Amino acid sequence: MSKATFRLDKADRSLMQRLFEPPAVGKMSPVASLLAYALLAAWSLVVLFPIYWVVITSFKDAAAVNQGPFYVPFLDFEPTLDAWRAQFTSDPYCDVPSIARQIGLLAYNSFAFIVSPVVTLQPMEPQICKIFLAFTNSIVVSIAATGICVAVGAMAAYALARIQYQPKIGNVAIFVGLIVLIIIATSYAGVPWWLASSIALALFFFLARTLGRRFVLSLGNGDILFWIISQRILPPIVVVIPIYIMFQEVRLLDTHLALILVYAVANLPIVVWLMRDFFVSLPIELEESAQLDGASRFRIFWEVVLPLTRPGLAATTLLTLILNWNEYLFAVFLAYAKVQTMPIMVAAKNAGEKGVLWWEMSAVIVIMIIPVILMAILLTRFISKGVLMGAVKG
Amino acid sequence: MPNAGADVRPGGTPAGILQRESWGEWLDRHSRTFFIAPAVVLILIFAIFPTFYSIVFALSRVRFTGEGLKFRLVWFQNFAKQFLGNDQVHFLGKVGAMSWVGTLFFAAVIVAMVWWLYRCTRVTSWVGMIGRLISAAMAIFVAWIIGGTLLSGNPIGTLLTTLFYVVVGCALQFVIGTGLAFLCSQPISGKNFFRVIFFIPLMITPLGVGYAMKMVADITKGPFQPLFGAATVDAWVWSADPWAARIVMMICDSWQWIPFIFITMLAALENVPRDHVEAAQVDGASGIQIFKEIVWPQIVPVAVTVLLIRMIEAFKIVDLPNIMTGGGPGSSTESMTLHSMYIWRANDVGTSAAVAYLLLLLTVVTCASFFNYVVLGQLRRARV
Amino acid sequence: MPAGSPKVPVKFDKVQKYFGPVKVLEQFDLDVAPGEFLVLLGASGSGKTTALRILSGLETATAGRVVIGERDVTNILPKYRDVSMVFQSYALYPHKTVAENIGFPLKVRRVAKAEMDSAIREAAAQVQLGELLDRYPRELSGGQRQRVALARAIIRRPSVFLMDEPLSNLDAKLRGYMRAELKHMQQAFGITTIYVTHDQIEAMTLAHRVAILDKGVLQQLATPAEIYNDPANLFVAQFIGSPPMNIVRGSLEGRHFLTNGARIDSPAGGQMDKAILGVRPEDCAVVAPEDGVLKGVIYTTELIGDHTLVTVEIGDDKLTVKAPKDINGNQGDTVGVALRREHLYVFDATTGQRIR
Amino acid sequence: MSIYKKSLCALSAAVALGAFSGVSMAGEFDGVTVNILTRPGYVIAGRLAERGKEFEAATGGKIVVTEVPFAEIFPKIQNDWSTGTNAIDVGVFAAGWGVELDSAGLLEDLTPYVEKDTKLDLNDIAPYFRDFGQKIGGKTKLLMVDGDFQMVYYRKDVLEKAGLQPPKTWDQYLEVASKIHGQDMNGDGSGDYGSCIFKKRNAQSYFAIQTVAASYVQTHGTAEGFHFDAKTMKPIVNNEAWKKAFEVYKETGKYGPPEELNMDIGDTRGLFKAGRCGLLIEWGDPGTLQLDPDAAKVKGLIYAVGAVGSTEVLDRATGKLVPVTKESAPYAVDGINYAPFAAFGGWAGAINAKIDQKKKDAAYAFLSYMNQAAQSNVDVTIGATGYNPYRLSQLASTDLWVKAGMPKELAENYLGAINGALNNPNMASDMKIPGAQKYTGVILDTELARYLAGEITVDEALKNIEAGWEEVTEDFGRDSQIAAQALALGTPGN
Repeated sequence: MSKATFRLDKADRSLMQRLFEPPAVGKMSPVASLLAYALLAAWSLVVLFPIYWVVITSFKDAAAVNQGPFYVPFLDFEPTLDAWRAQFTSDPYCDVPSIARQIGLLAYNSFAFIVSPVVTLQPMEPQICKIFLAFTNSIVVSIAATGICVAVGAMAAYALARIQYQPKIGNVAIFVGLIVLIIIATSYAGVPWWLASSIALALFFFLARTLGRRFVLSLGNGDILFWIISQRILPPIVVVIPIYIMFQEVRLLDTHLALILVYAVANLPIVVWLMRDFFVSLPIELEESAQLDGASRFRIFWEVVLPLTRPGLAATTLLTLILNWNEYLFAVFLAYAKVQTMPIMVAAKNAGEKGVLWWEMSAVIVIMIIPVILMAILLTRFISKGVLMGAVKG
Repeated sequence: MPNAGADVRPGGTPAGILQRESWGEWLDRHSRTFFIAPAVVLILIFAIFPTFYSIVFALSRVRFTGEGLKFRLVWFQNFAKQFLGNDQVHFLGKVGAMSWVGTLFFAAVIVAMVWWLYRCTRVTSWVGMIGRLISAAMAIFVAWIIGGTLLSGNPIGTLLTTLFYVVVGCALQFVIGTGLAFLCSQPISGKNFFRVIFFIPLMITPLGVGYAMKMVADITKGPFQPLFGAATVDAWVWSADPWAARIVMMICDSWQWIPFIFITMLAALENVPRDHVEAAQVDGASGIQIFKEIVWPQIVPVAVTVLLIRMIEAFKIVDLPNIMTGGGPGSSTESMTLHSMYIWRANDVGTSAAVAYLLLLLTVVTCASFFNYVVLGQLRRARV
Repeated sequence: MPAGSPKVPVKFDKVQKYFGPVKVLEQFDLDVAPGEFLVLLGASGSGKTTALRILSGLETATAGRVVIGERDVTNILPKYRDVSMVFQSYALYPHKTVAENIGFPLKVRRVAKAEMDSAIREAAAQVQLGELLDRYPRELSGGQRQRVALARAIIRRPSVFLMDEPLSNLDAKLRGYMRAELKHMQQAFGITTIYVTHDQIEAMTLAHRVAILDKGVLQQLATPAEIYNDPANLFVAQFIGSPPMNIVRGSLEGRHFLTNGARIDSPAGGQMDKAILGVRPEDCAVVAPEDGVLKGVIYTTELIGDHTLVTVEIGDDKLTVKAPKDINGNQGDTVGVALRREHLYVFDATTGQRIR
Repeated sequence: MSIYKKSLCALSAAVALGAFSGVSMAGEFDGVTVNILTRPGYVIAGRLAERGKEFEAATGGKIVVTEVPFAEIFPKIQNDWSTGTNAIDVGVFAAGWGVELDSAGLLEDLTPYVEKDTKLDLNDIAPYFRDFGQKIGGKTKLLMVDGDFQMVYYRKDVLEKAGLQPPKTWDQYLEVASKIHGQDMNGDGSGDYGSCIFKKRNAQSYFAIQTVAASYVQTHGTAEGFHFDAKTMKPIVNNEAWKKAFEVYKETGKYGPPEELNMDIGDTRGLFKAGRCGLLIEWGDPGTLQLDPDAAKVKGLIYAVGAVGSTEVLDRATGKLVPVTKESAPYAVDGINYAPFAAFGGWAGAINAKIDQKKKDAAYAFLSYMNQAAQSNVDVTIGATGYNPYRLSQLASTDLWVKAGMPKELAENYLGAINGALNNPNMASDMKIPGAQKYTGVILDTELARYLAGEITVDEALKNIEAGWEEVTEDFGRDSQIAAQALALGTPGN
């Protein structure tokens, strides 16, 4: 029997230990905490400096920008508001009465948008203040897209969490075959697209009903989930051109609907992925008891499940809203005039002839960043509660 | 007592219990499909269909005419152009005669791949083997290009530039992000303040980040102008030197994406059970030993998942190179997405779709291999 | 038997602990003799775990001193206190095998591989884990996991064992078996052990002495027998024993306790108009109404197996009486209750203090 | 709902309805909206919007100007019009791009409109722009708003201080640049640059290289062209002339700002207005830009050189450089062959052929309004607009420019240079055939950028350009390209 006692006997705390060892559990040693604060402060400087630089550039004028770097307003240079004023004066239609008129128009449009499902909005008054148009477009598009995306995504996530699906691999193969046929027909054989797709759809249901019976191999929920989430891997550049052509066919280019649908699909994988983990972590007994009380699946989803995942839902909605607000690539391809969003506005500011108007561009960037930073602060409150934790572990 | 004489409602059974089904009940009966249908339909129309449609573009030359688009099927000419034609230098880089370093590296990679494949034959089914063969083929091809261009002093093309952004970028971002997360998980006051601040860059529009970084990195008028000395006539400039431009591009991209890794790793660190850490402390482990032995093994599964997600996003980099250097001195900072976008601008839709498809292929193979051999490996080993 | 490991006393000296404004431990004084098995007993939130954590170093005392052996360890890291602890959740490292878990304390001390392996095998043998060494914690049962935690604690022969309700997650049968194992092992090693639990049976069976805590205040420190038979106050009296001690309110005059019209001669004298008489169910008996000291109506009868518990309602008090299993009282009968005089306890109703 | 809320709703509804009726002065184009797409910034779009407001006051027609980045104008217009989406009615873009749109039948023929138009005074437009700029295939398809060609500018004070003559050939350009490089030209103590040329990729740098190459390659008048062999459509790029031009272009980098490879036209203008550049290759704008408030340091100091030529020219048969002689360069002037390059051809407006007639009339009326001397003479003198002179009345007298604040001597030099270039029979025309944007904007620009960055050698660059151009020609069909080239370079006046 080994009698050696393995003991860390301890002389009084040497200087080294007093410096490098935490005095007690739950505290940090002086050197460690000093180092930690130094690094954290350094990194927050790295994070905040570019934002600070953009903000002060928006208060500079041409001379202040070109004559070399000035760092501190009031000390190095006289801040002026003309970059901000220019946003609203350079465009002849940005004076207050016309903006009031346009707000009225937007109110009317959003009312029309909600009431009548026909979604191509009444064209805004033709000559419109560019910055105002871009801002409202961005708001309308990102809110609508987030709404659709979260609604559809949450339903799909709930379905994948609770309902078992076994789509037959055979049927999937037929469907893919039909898609290829449609494409070949439309692009090479010149068949109008709606004719080709309706025939294909009819053919698919017919084949699925008859042939589908005999297929044995089937996919499970896991495969469907992986398929939805793997859409995230698809680089947007691959699909942008075909989507552009598709919208052209149906005359929907440069409309809010086009952007809303595309943005919704772009962020669907994230919503499904995040929401599925919230639904899976819910105790199933609650739903089963509601089922026993005779509630329909929709009612259960609406009244039992959603309220329970409110924090998760809020975090996902905010995240999607921010991602939609920042989208640029799709907007470049699909938005021409009427639907220009904020990112396009910033890009357009770049190609000035008289040298890049850094001050005006900074002003537009600041206008664009403010709502995002507010949303980000809200979002961290959710994330800090480990709301997104489930998803990452999944 | 059921009233025997109940009148039989049309369509109702004699027992008069099953009335006509209200549309609500019908909807509920089919709720199986209605829940998932919208998502599936949307993805089919706006993701799957365009992906196939894009194949048609990649396989043909497209001309804009009065009556819409004219497709001329040329099969794989657009793709071949990237590898053989005059675009080869633009896409792969100048694959000249390989220096001895290049050949050494290339040979080493081949040997490693063959040995890895041999070792796997006993482990997986034939499907697994096919997957491994594809990954190995891709790895050898990339190694050949690296050997031919990078290690033999020739300029690299957009393929390697994209890989540089992805591999080196993600590694740098992972190390800094995890370090920051570790710092923030320590018992220091003001943690929430740092958490909010560090989160903001991720949320700013990439476009805004691009311009902000262009301003900050501007040698002549930007904030670092004093560092580069009074703009002497022949001062060194990062935007003129290919590798410097790539590194500056990667640093700016990291500025935006480090917060993503920071937030997720912080969540992982804070989810390691308190008991384990305390038990280790009582057992006499020092801070470093606790992290190495107890905390790190438990967050590795989350770490590899986060890294995979970040890699998927990294492949899509387009805003920064486009704004800051318009593809950089020559085409040195051009990512594949940008390469495809510039070609689209010249309305050469065929080649643009071809390059986009090559990017899709590269992304899928790299991410799938990373997922199968690293992520699943970690998850299986650390069966928590 | 592994003789020779030094037995070490432990001392809490006026320890106080605040969590912000909340006072969790109040002037806590405790002297643990070397090699003693002391149980800290109390309901949840009584501060027993906090006391243990302060001893282990995972919490620091707001005031007062903690001494292990002759060293004041109040502000010293856990690793220098030479204590080992078994957590309620066992705190096993999921990514390490059983052997790695048990050997971890030695690994961090950079003990040579060979020596570590033999120590691991030896510790595992002591807790009958011999053949599970390369399994992962998730593959073990509750009992096995608990024993791994135990092995990890004993492997380095610490000066003090700390145990935080280690048996609470086990099923009843396994808990009984493990209690015996624990007691035997502690006697064998003779290492000073401080065991925290809310289960009084564990306290009674395992402890040399029991320290009962309530809301951060030490109620009584005594051997199990004393706390059962000689409770220092009403709290201890009611806390120990199941079913708990009956209490009857009334007044104390001289040597007699007046309640519900009955005069019971009490073991303690004194003049108190608000007093409480305590009697354990096994010290009462159901007798005919006329010759019982107290008279009441049978409220319910519960057959436990080897005995029956009869609840008698007297005025607005209820007395639980332990009666033989074949008693034939039905609900509603009036009966008398006889009390054994030497097992009566009188308490001051206001302070709860025992009146001797 | 509280009374307050109800009234608010009523008010906003009323405002919205009010907006609809578009009550404005009943005019000829009441209720008609013309959507114009052009490049951003006050330069082109801003002026159009302001003139648009005046046009709306006069005729009721609403002008909506939309801005998209320079590189996206052409693809967006081509997609919009070829697919019939018609979100855009008028495109204001480089005259050269009009050819490709016309080949797809997307441009409205403006000849009937011009004949009916009394206020236009067609003949006042300089011959080159009237026949080359506005005409495609013999018919007027565009209306100029700006006449562009590239010239070399020099800091008069800096050259005089160094005792140098303005450069006449590209070799002299390099010599002058090297001598004054590093001198302090704006009194801020730090050294400045001998020459500033915008060389950033995807930012019109491919025009400057053509300005340099034109004088080496084109010797027998505008009809000869300097991109393709008229008969076989084979690119005449892979030869010593273009090689020399590439090398000269790269050599200027030695005397330019270190950041030149990442500077677009906006950056270089910022530099020369701050007085940091000795020599420039630019459009007509520096003439008027130096009058801007933030160009105080260089006001009246930036003079134009009519054209810079070369003493060696290309012998097309051998592909070698031969010294200038009567036969090799008939239009040479005392031994130097000049070929001023009409880079970009100037901004011009074209109308979408597939929109309804009312919109076409309104669009034409607006473009004509912009083009008429009354308006354009004012616009060209304002530095900020970036419109350069293209009408004879603007080039004849200097008083128009002196009134705009330009010193007399500078006005004479500026107009002299422009007239000299316009009337030069060997003027090099910008490429005006289908695919022009891809030939130059993508292939030439990318290979040039990669050569300047040292990624590839000059021979490789020229070989890539030649292969790239051949491929584009194959794409459009060699014969149709030959026909288009013949039409584009047809002798003026037909």
